[in-house]
Amino acid sequence: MPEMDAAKLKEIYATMVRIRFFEERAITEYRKGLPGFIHPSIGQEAIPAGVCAFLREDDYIITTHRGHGDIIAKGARLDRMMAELFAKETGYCRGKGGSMHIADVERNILGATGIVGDGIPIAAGVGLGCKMQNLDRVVVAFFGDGATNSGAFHEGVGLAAIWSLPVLFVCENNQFQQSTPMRDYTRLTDLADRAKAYGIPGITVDGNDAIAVAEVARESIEKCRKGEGPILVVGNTYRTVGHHMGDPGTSYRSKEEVEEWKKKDPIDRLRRQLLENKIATEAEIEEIHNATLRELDEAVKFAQESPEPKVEEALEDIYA
Amino acid sequence: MPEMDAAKLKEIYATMVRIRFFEERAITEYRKGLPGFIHPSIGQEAIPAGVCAFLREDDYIITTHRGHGDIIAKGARLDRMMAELFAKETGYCRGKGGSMHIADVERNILGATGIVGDGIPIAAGVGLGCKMQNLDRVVVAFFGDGATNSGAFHEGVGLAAIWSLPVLFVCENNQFQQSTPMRDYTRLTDLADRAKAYGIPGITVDGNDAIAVAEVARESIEKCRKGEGPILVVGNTYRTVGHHMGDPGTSYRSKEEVEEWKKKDPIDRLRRQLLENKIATEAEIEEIHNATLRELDEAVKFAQESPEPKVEEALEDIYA
Amino acid sequence: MRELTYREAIREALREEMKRDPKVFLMGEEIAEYGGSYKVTLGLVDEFGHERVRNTPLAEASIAGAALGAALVGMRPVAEIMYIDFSFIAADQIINQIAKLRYMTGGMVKVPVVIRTQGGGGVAAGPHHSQSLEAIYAHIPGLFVVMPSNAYDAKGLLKSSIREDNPVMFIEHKKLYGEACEVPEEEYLIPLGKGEIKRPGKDITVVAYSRCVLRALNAAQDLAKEGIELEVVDPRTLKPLDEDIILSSVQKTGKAMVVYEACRTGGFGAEIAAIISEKAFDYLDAPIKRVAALDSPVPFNPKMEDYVLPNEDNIKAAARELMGK
Amino acid sequence: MRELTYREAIREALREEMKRDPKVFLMGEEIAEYGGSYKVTLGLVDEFGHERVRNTPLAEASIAGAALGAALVGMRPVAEIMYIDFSFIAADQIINQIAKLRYMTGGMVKVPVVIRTQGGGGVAAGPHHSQSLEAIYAHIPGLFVVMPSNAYDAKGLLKSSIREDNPVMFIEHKKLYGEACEVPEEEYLIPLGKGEIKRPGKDITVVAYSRCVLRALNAAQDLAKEGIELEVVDPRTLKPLDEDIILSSVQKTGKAMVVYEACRTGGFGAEIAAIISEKAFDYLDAPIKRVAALDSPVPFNPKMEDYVLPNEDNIKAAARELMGK
Ligand SMILES: Cc1ncc(C[n+]2csc(CCOP(=O)(O)OP(=O)(O)O)c2C)c(N)n1
Ligand SMILES: Cc1ncc(C[n+]2csc(CCOP(=O)(O)OP(=O)(O)O)c2C)c(N)n1
Ligand SMILES: [Mg+2]
Ligand SMILES: [Mg+2]
Repeated sequence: MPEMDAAKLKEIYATMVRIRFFEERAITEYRKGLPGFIHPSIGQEAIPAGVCAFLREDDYIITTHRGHGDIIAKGARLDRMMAELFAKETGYCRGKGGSMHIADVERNILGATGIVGDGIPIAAGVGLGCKMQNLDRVVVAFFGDGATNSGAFHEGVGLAAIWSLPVLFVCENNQFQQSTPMRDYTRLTDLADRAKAYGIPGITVDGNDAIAVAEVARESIEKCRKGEGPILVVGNTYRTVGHHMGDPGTSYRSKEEVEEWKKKDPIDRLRRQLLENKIATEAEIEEIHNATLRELDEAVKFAQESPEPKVEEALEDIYA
Repeated sequence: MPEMDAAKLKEIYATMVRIRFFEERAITEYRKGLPGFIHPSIGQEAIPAGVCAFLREDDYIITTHRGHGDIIAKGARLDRMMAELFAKETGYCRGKGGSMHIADVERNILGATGIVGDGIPIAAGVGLGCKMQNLDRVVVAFFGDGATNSGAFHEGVGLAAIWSLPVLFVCENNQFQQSTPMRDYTRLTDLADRAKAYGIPGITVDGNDAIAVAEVARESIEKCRKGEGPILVVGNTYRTVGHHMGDPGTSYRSKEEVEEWKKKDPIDRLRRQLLENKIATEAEIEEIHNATLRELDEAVKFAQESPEPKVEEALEDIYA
Repeated sequence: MRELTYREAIREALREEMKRDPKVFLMGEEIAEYGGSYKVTLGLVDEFGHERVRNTPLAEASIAGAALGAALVGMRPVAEIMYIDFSFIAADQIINQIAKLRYMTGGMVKVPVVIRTQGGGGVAAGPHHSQSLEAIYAHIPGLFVVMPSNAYDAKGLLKSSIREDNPVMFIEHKKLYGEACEVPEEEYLIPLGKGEIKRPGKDITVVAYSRCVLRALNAAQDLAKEGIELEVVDPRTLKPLDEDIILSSVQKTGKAMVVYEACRTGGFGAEIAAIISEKAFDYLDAPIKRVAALDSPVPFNPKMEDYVLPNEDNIKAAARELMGK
Repeated sequence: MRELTYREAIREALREEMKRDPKVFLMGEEIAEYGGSYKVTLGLVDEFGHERVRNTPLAEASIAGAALGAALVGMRPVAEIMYIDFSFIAADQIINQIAKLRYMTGGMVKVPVVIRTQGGGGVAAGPHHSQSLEAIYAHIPGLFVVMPSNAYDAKGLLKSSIREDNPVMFIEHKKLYGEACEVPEEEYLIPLGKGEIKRPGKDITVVAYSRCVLRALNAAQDLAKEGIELEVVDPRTLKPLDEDIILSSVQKTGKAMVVYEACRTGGFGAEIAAIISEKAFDYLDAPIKRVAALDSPVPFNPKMEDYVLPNEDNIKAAARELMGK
């Protein structure tokens, strides 16, 4: 076991559980009739939990269409997130954004995007702003493996590299660009090799091993903070559900493959580690679960009971 | 000296001279009053001459704003090129395109672009078309070092790589993106390292050594033809004139640097090699020069005497 | 006659053209096994294989650029941009290269590229997946812009688009995919640039395209009960635009309304209104009305979305106003 | 009073705002030692250093995206896109992110980004360096679109743009850089969204912006000799558009012409014409004329270019037609 204190490990575990349970609950609610799309990250939770474990409160993140996990790991409130999925006035975006656009500027969660890849140059700019103002802050850009194909990735990482910006680029590599497996969009077997085009470090980590992710993140974040950024970290993982709620996730991969990955579930894995190493007791773990479930009951209640936005508010927040 | 026959070496030399003299003449004419911009490639001629020496007639090229050299090397007519710079009806684009847009489909010169980087994905598509139709043809995409910063580069090379297309990507690295030196836009010192992001070969060559370029090109073109493409070749060179006619080229580099590079002039170099190795005589070389000058006199005459397009033709070639 | 949905009609057009001409092929994100976001291309990979139904990397600029390149050497690509919202990533290739290359080379090359994409709101997909952006492409010389409003038109227009030697933006509407109408088994083509009167009427000319044709037809049905007869004119292609069918309708009715789902300001309906006001001014006996989306991104909340997008009620209200009722 | 060129006035606005507010900085291609393609930023790097006058890689999407990111954390970037023709590469960031982020987050963030760029023809720069593309950005809710026609306006509007907490597309015209007019030494601001009557006249309202204001003023001078008095209205910003100044002029003259350098079809002049025809219909006694570029890429040959772009003669001819002469 690593040199992380028990509290931190339990915190990481709790974060993963929060993400998983939030999304499971969101799926349930979605099936009952929420609007729009949601893209769950089930199976991928170790990456946001591990990366955000060593971010400071005033560090920034920017994420993607599959961003619930990243946002929760950075500390967002589940009730306001849920309310946003319900398209309510109390949602983070007052019902205007939905699942793909949640932000929480109080917690320096600068937003998500429905346009894959776009967050990467934006994160470079956040890094620039931090550096120019000597803010001593780091920004993490989360994105998927498919996003590394985009021009936005190239331009964004390129800019961060030449200006040595404090940006940690975190690729949540679930090995599929929607339905297209890695082997069909790149010759690389290790996406961290993309870093070589920019002369920056590229580090690959088992993205289902929360502790390993956290170790890599801790080191990388500190390097970025010291001016040794940017760094690219690729966590290899797997989404064990469909691309979004409309996708059974069966046309482009085998049941066996999905089952194999379910066995490598990152939450189960950390739980075993916590128990085996006597870092947490069954009871403590159960309490983490129960507390989260209670919080989610509250969150759903909050979302349900919150008012709808007034339709005229559609025209607010537009200045030209 | 390499295993290239004397005829080929003289051909390469003649090509370089054609490029140089064409551009020098274009500059003279421009100073007398041609419209628009021209971007001369003086100092960079070894790359197009070397690369095109081993292209077949039915192979394709696509080039850039600084494309005169590439186009001449692929065999375009100097008179129709000159006429285009004069904006005449007999110009390659009938006066609609100008220096940055010359194409000659008869010679499989598919065009140039004023938008830096855009030719790269287009070249990937040409490669795709060749492959899908089993055409046994190769396409060369010429572009500058600055273009490797663009998303278009990333996406175009990425696509060619995953589909193993017969595309040779040739970076004419004159070490400046307009006024910005390499060290200000990338951490890389060898731009061929960009290839590592796509799992394709990246080869660096002295871009002022026409023979070395031709050797690398011959091998790379054959590999592409055999299905081992794409390949990235970076020729390191220098533009010894300004970015375009409006730029004295002095604000972003020292006179000394320019003078150093003038000493490495690729045409002088090959001439010396031809003479020292008794591949060509002074008389032969003089005849190459003189023949080119005569051709250019004809070309300028042709351009001068050609009619202007009728202005109403501005509306031709538009279908929607 | 058999009915097909818009989705099926488009798929059938693709299938027929691919069978007819081996140079026709498809490229785009997730179009093979997955069948595309709205399942339009579902099954085509089984029939034509991965050579001709090509999944691409997530890299829209290269999708468009490579389509152009392939077209330059004799292929006839149908490239899909999954949502028109993402087309901005490809817009430089579409606008600066695809639309202009024939022109820039003095006519030396042909550019038989079809960009298939879809737009529009109505599924609570939020601001990045709901836009109506046809005005942007219709402003660009060289691009055909096609926006079919029903399955029959979609099939005939797509087949013509694929046979066209110049680039076509073929813009579908996500809320039309499930709409069905009669589509004959026999082959037919619809020429690009010819509009159609979807419903004749004597009182007001309503120019509408894509999903707004449905909205206009629904409104017309209701208004007929009030004695107001809308003439619903569907130009079907915005570029080239069938000005004649619009102007002769306005000459008849003397009143004009333009309905479009894009943001009101700078939408293509402004162009249509400007044409009418310039070329049929003497026939007009009332201001030209525009019924369009409010100038807003498309919000996620479905009620807000409904509020922002134009609907039957807006059309009816405008019609009554035009009739002075 | 001293005169400044448009170029100098813009440079002075940048300098003053950079001095006033340390958060203001410039980024773009070749803007430092080189001073930008049209030398607008020449010398500023000497004054403010490379930290605040940042040369970027050739990567327009990242220029726009990074400007947004920097703005999100308190900076006030002025990002330059060298030619508006290249802005398509950045268009996804500009339109989908910069324009919408405040909205999408329910108002949580401010986006003080200025995108400075320049467009227009007249220097034989060919189809990739001569476009007029304002209509595309003016169609997008959330973006201010500013198009100054002289040095005085350019300075005052740019200073306001830099102080605006929402994104601004600030579109200069390459043929105006050398034009001079009086610009006071004292600081002044011009509010975004306020037009100005550049020449009063009673016969025809001519709405023109950017370089077309010059064309209209020249035409007006000639026409005055024929007894036709044009009222030249310069909205200065297209978004927000000063509808009042346009409509009240039309109410006075009863005749309207819109002049713009973009392609006629789908240009922003169509929007202006549509507004007039909707909101001032009862005052109009003639069709609304549009004088614009022909629907063509801008060709290289200077005479062809002149043929394609709108000019004084076109304005005069349209005016005479409107006056029935
Ligand atoms: C620019 C853009 N292109 C395409 C899409 C449609 N799309 C949404 S998610 C996705 C796959 C993204 O893959 P990846 O980056 O690996 O993220 P993942 O979904 O696997 O988390 C695609 C193609 C999009 N939203 N944006
Ligand atoms: C997309 C785009 N951005 C910017 C420019 C302006 N520009 C023209 S050439 C050039 C530098 C290109 O550098 P490089 O690719 O190295 O080519 P070089 O000019 O050195 O041959 C720039 C910035 C352009 N034409 N297109
Ligand atoms: Mg993925
Ligand atoms: Mg260069």
